Amino acid sequence: MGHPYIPNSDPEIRKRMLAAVGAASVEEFYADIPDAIRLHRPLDLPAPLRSEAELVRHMDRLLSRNKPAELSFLGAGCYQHHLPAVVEEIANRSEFLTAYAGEPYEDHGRFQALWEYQSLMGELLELDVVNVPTYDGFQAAGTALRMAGRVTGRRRLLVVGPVDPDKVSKIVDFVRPDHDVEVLDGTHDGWQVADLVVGADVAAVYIEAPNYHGVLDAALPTLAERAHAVGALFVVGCNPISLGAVASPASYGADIVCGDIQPLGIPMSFGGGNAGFIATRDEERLVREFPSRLFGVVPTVVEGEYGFGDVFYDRTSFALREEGKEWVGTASALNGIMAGVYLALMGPRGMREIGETILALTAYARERLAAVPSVTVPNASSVSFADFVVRFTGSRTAAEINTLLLERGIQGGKVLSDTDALFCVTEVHAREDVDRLAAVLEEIAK
Amino acid sequence: MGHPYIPNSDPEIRKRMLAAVGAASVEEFYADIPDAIRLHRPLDLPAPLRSEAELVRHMDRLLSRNKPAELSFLGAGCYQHHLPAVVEEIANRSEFLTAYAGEPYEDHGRFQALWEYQSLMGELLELDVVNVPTYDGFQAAGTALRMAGRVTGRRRLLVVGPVDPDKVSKIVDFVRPDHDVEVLDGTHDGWQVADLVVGADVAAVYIEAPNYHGVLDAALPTLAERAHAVGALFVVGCNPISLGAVASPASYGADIVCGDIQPLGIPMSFGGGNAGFIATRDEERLVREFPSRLFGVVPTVVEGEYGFGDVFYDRTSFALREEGKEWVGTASALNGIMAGVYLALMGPRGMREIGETILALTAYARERLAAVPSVTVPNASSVSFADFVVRFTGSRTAAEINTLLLERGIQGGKVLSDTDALFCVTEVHAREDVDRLAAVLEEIAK
Amino acid sequence: WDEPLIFELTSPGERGVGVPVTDLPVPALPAGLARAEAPRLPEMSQPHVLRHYMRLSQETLGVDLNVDVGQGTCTMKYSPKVNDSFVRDPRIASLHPLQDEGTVQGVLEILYRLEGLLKEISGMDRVSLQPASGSSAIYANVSMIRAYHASRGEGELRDEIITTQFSHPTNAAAPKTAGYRVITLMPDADGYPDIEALRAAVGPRTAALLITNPEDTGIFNPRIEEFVRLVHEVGGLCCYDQANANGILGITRARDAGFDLCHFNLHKTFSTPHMCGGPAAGASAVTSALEPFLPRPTIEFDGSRYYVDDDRPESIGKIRPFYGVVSNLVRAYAWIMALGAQGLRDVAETSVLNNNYLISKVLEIKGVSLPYARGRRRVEQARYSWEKLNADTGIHSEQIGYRVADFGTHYWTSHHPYLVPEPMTLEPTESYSQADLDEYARILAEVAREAYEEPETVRTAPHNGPIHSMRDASLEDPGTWAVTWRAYRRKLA
Amino acid sequence: WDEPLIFELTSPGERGVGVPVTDLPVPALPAGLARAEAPRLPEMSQPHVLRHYMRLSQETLGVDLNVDVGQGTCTMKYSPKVNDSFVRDPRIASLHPLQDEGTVQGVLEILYRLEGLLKEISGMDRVSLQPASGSSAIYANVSMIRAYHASRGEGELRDEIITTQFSHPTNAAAPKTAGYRVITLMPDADGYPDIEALRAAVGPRTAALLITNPEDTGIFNPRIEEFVRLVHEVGGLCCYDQANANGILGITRARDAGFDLCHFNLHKTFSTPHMCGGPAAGASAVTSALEPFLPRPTIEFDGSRYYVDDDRPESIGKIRPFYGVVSNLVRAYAWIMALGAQGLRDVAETSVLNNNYLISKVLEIKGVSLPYARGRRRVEQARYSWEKLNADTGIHSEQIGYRVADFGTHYWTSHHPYLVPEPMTLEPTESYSQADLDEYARILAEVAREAYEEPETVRTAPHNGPIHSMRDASLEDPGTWAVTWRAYRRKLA
Repeated sequence: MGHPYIPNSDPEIRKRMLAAVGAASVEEFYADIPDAIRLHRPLDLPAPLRSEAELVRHMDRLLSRNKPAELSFLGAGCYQHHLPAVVEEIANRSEFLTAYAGEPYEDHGRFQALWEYQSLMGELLELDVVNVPTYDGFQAAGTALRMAGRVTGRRRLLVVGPVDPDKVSKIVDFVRPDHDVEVLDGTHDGWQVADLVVGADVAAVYIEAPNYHGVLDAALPTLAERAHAVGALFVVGCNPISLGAVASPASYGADIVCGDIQPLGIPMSFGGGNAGFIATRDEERLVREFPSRLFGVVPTVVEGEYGFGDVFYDRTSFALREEGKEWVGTASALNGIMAGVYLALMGPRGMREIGETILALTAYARERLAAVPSVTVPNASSVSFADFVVRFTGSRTAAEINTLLLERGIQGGKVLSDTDALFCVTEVHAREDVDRLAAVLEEIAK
Repeated sequence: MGHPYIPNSDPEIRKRMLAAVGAASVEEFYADIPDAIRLHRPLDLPAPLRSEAELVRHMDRLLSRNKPAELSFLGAGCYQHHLPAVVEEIANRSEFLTAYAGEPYEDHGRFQALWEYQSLMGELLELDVVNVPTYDGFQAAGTALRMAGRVTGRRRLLVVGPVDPDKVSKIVDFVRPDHDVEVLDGTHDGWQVADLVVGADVAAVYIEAPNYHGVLDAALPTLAERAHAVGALFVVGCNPISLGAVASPASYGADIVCGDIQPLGIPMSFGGGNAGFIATRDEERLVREFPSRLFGVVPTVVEGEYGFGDVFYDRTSFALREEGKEWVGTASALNGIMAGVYLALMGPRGMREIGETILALTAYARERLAAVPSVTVPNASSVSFADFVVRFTGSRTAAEINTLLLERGIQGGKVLSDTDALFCVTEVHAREDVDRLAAVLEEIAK
Repeated sequence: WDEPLIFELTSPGERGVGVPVTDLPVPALPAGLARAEAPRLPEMSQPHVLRHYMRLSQETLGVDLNVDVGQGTCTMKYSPKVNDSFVRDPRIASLHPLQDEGTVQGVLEILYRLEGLLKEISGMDRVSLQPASGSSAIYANVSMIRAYHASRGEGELRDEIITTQFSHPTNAAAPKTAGYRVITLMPDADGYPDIEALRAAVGPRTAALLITNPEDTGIFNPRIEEFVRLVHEVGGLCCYDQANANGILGITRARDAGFDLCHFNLHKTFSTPHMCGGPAAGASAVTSALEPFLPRPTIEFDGSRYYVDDDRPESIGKIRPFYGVVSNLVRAYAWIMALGAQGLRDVAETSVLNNNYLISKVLEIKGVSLPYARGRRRVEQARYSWEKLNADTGIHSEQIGYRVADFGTHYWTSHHPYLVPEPMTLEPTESYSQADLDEYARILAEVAREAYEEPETVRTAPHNGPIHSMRDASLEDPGTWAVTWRAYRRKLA
Repeated sequence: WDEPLIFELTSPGERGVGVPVTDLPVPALPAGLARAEAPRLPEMSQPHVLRHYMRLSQETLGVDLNVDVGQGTCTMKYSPKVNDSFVRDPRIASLHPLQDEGTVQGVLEILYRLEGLLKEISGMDRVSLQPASGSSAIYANVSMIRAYHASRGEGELRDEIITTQFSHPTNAAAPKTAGYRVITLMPDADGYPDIEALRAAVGPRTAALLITNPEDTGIFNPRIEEFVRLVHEVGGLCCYDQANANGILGITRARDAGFDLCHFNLHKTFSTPHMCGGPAAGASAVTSALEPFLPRPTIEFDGSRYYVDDDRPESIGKIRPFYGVVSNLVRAYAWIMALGAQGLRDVAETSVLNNNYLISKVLEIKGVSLPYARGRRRVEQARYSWEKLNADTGIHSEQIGYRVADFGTHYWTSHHPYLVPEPMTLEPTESYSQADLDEYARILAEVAREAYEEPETVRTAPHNGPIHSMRDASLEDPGTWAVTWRAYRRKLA
């Protein structure tokens, strides 16, 4: 009897098919594999869970040891947002879930959905070129900077912090062969973005809006001017869910905008939901440096009908192998479709409302927590979006505070140091949730 | 701004449409509703949860007060079985979920899926006519008995117990205008099915296999003969998931077979998953008494192509209003499609295996519990399927035992009386689950 | 897709899902009770079963895919996807109805609160959520009417139930099934229920009036209060079929017009999806005079805990196992909570606006008319007639329907009672936009044009469907009808 | 469907979902940082957004719907639906990666156990599950190779990476991106990687060999041990691209052939769905010599508790945020657990049986051939050539592909490297039955017949698709390409 996943695994069926191809046994097909490298024993794996019921039972036992937080203030690159049910519904459509790399004719729907994603992001970002999603925001930043390097032919990259140290690690590993990275971070030494001097050897200045600590730096437009003054590109990482209320980086001069679309309707999945975007103006010098696929709209032979295909396919490693820009392959297309559905559902008004709601709630949370004894909130004069730093000035460390919070049913922010933690609020939080956090901190932050 | 569910609820859009129809306001459309019966105030309902995030939060708060049992021995008409993921996938397909009563041409898939359900059930039941599902097993029993009454023109119905008292209540209410129901139940008085005498005024004998207490009565074939001897119909309610291992009622003489398909891959949903089937041989006198829709296969003008439509439509109340048999309307079609997918997945081998697994596990459970002090298992000499009665002979009542079980993480069976409870095991239980129950009962059944 | 029948896909040796097998001994069954031969189900691997049903699903036209205004009388509206998520949650889907009450407080609270919402929406005093559908709710109402009169010693006497011809068929069929004599009032010349006929019909034998309002013509009976009064005067009860409540939510209520009982179809008015024809969900609402007879159990609240009250000696008993179609009750609750009072009123007003807008568009089409109540507005649906087009071209409404399907939408051709010639019933509800309605009217206009200019195109439709014209007659003949593959192989293969 | 672009569906005043709004004050943003104008997204009600994407989904051909053997090189197999259910469970979907370790023991255990399974399947000592895809895993492997040589003071010296022409493109592109000089070995006359070319290429500058085996031709390199030996002899590392591992699971392992690193595509071999082109998931497996350089963090077990080890000073750092594409890791784990050792071997054997069966069927078709390694069996895929058919009829492989789509299936026309003329690559995997393969071969045979007998039918394909032939040239011209609606309106509207 066959395995449910393998139609032809029944011995009788296999016998019949072997006869049809004139083979005595499957061993014949492996004739090219030398005996010396054959595995002459069964793999040492756990006994299979052959019935679906047993598999579910096994998995349920494992999953029961995971506890999604009831009230959590974690962000730091992976955000809790409400996930509209329609996004889930579309993402779970068997056709989208199991399609791969079909051609524009039989996969017209997939091409259209991804082109529409590009277009919807284009409206949000106010840019004409947006890629089919790359792996994640880390990769998007790394690729955006290499693109800038290829455009300018320069070696030096300035990364203006605070930026997630993990992201810096990825960037440094990724750009290493072509670039030296200088990270400027005023978190501890009082250095200000407005102080930055950009040298003429700089390929690109990278900064985030909001930055890793949630701050929307007032010097962003100034920085764009300084970069442009020396012919460097201005590369901005941003959180796309802020852009209904916050200005698009393109509007203050960004040449390349990148980031992560996970906030746009994609589940956190223990950090598995991230996916990256890169966007530029529609200039050939920029477009030709994209390693990713870019879908374009094409008229067909029938008036008023749209087809879709790859723009400038010959840039890619599919066409050119090592002469392509970086590489292209399976990336994060479905996350792009999901983000597209999300933006279509939200519309202009929804994006504005959610941006404003988060801005307002972040401001409230910072104010409310700053009022707790033994708690301060750095960057008090700046505006923050979602993430913000909380400093514990009492005798308990940030890690100890988190443990005490957890005992009270609250998952605290990401611990940054003994004193600091990165908290985050979004539209899933009600004002009462912040009040509850503040009340508990009043009790435990000592 | 409109509500997300109501495209035309935006005031500007409404103004535009009112203009197009030449109406000053929507009040014009209500001109036929007298002022005296108009509601001159807003409905007194809770404030709406206008954002999906708030709705989810509200519902989550309610749902968090439900706790699916970790280990439960409840059955009694609603059964826990493993639900294959493919069944869920198909049931959740937007097309099937939101289709209704389209015509055979544009809803070809729906007609085919339901005809295939009828056919797959037909193979299981060994009968040629199976209806599009009716509401539930209660309704199926009521309708089957009225069908038998219409066929025979007789008034008396014998219901041979034990039958779920709730089902008896439904049957009695439903057949009241045409039939007198006599319930014969040997549970307490030692009366045996084999003792039954069927009079010549009897329209039908109704019995279940397995019965409410899980017993497969050895006298079933004998009873069929006695009913037939006086021209009565033999109507059998059965649990379809038993039929890979247990004989089909048709094979021992049933004229009408009915029951509930909830065990075939349909979630319990707090008792919302029930759906009924009725099946007969392909005899016109039986077919014309079905009130339900019966889909049939039809050749089209193209050779080898199948179409589907209603068999003998003019029987129904759609066609004949009060002259139809009972009534027809929205019933439980999607549950039928789900049961069809379930049977297709299980195949002949899966159905036999699950039947045997449950028979074996029920026998084991009865034996294991009978060995616990202060516990006995009635009907010891009979074979049971899934359900079985457990009797507590110590000082604690069945209800008290259940409370103690619950404290230990086990949901006990349905309490039937001070001493008796109806327990149930299926393929979702492992032998160790039964052992755990026995061990706990050893501790608490005193 | 040209998808074969599932039995044609069998491949011996394949299987679709593994089942837990046990090494415990299988007990021997009594003589004749062991299955001799395994059921002849197809043998298919899991991806093959999936592919088959995936393709069938794509050959099915759900509300989510088309402008579904042609299922007139059926109130096809958008079922919010978020509500499905609650139902699929194991905290609903995996609950057993007999679990300890302490472990199901959430679902009991939802049922209790939903009853409260429907009480306010109907004005009634109690609501049972147990009926499986609208028809089942009508039957429950008739059972309660029977029990009510019996409790007053008039059970034998009152053996007649009055309904109107344009009321839904179950208003005639259910009382008949319950043993009543059914008196049907024909519409007057304007299509309104005939009050003179009612005067003639009422009397000491009248158990109740069962009436739909607005009827499927979209016409609201303006004399409804008088109807109720006439029946009450002879001691009968009045029972309101509110399957067409969508256009009057928050506008007028069953209680305000004096009814004693009413029912809602939660799968119509309250948005639960239609699922290819159920499971649906019904609600029976009654005044306190009828409360003792409600199906048992009821859900009650003692101020701190929700509980089940099954001790109701005058109850008509069970209508459905356990508590009704709980999944749909959860959906209906969530839908009402997302809308509130203003939202429900928006639903009503938008659906009548959409209907009257569509009427104005459809009546521009050659060959179509709107019989009865000329010059009056409709509420939320309208029954049109292609009588003129038929007279001019010989094309029937049913054929137009087949052709409409070629354009990716459809209309239903069951228009009981068959009083309006060449009928077409459209009910746009609140779920469709102006552009949707324009598109639908455009399709009808195009098909009407074809009927006049190239009638063969319509006559030979469908052209774009998965199958071609069927030879229907075989379904009426016992020698050829085939309800199952077994029968098909025997008779036709 | 003839579904418009989403921007054409806008209806001002509609909205798709409500958002929580707050009465808290919105802070003023710095100059230039407030959005001046709302983004010009479409305004659509919820049912309209849903309908649009539903229709697009039906215009997409997933594995679940067709006999998907034509995506050669991509190992299209059945992704069990039950595995999706684990991923959608909030106990995976709603976990934040920075939650307290005590609250995520289950997922950490799954990751730990999956690493263990892949260690046994590859024979390697450690596995990182962080790479987002196969290409990302190759890049991680190259990064580790770089770090390894650097740690031995040979970072500058070893600046060459060798690969073969039939290895996947990323085996060339990723080392190039990492700063290496790439040497590509061309196949010998029989299509096997040329060992003489390798001998000529290796030397003190050799950092590593990156090689796919079997290659996309379906040919297994029988001298693979010697390849590894030659590279090891000069101090280079050997890195195995196991994207085509499906046919050799349990048959031979990377470690057994002497490799130092390898990677798997979990979305190919281990069944996670392809999702229109990702998210995928990759796994990088290494011997203990490379372990210090693995991406951080690793998941460890102290005998009672699973924990995250981020203190890895020699690590190449992060490849992806957090822990990789966890949802796919969960799916891959469940898939392996459902199969076990025997099941994986069944996968391998069935997929090679299916492939060789399909070869025998396809080679019966006029005009097709199977270049290279004549008379040898293939492993799990085969690259065919329509060269003769093209010579006879002028029809190209790409056109055949368009026509095949009219029959409800397809094949991919990207066959890098473009060495085989008029290529077609088929990979049937274990998910298809004999009947499926027969059907696919029948479709190819029919299209080949058309190419010979009625070539216009093929040349003008597709005929049954949602759209007609596109004018492709506009995509190569900066003046007409339009990556977004903004660009389209500006350039083409």
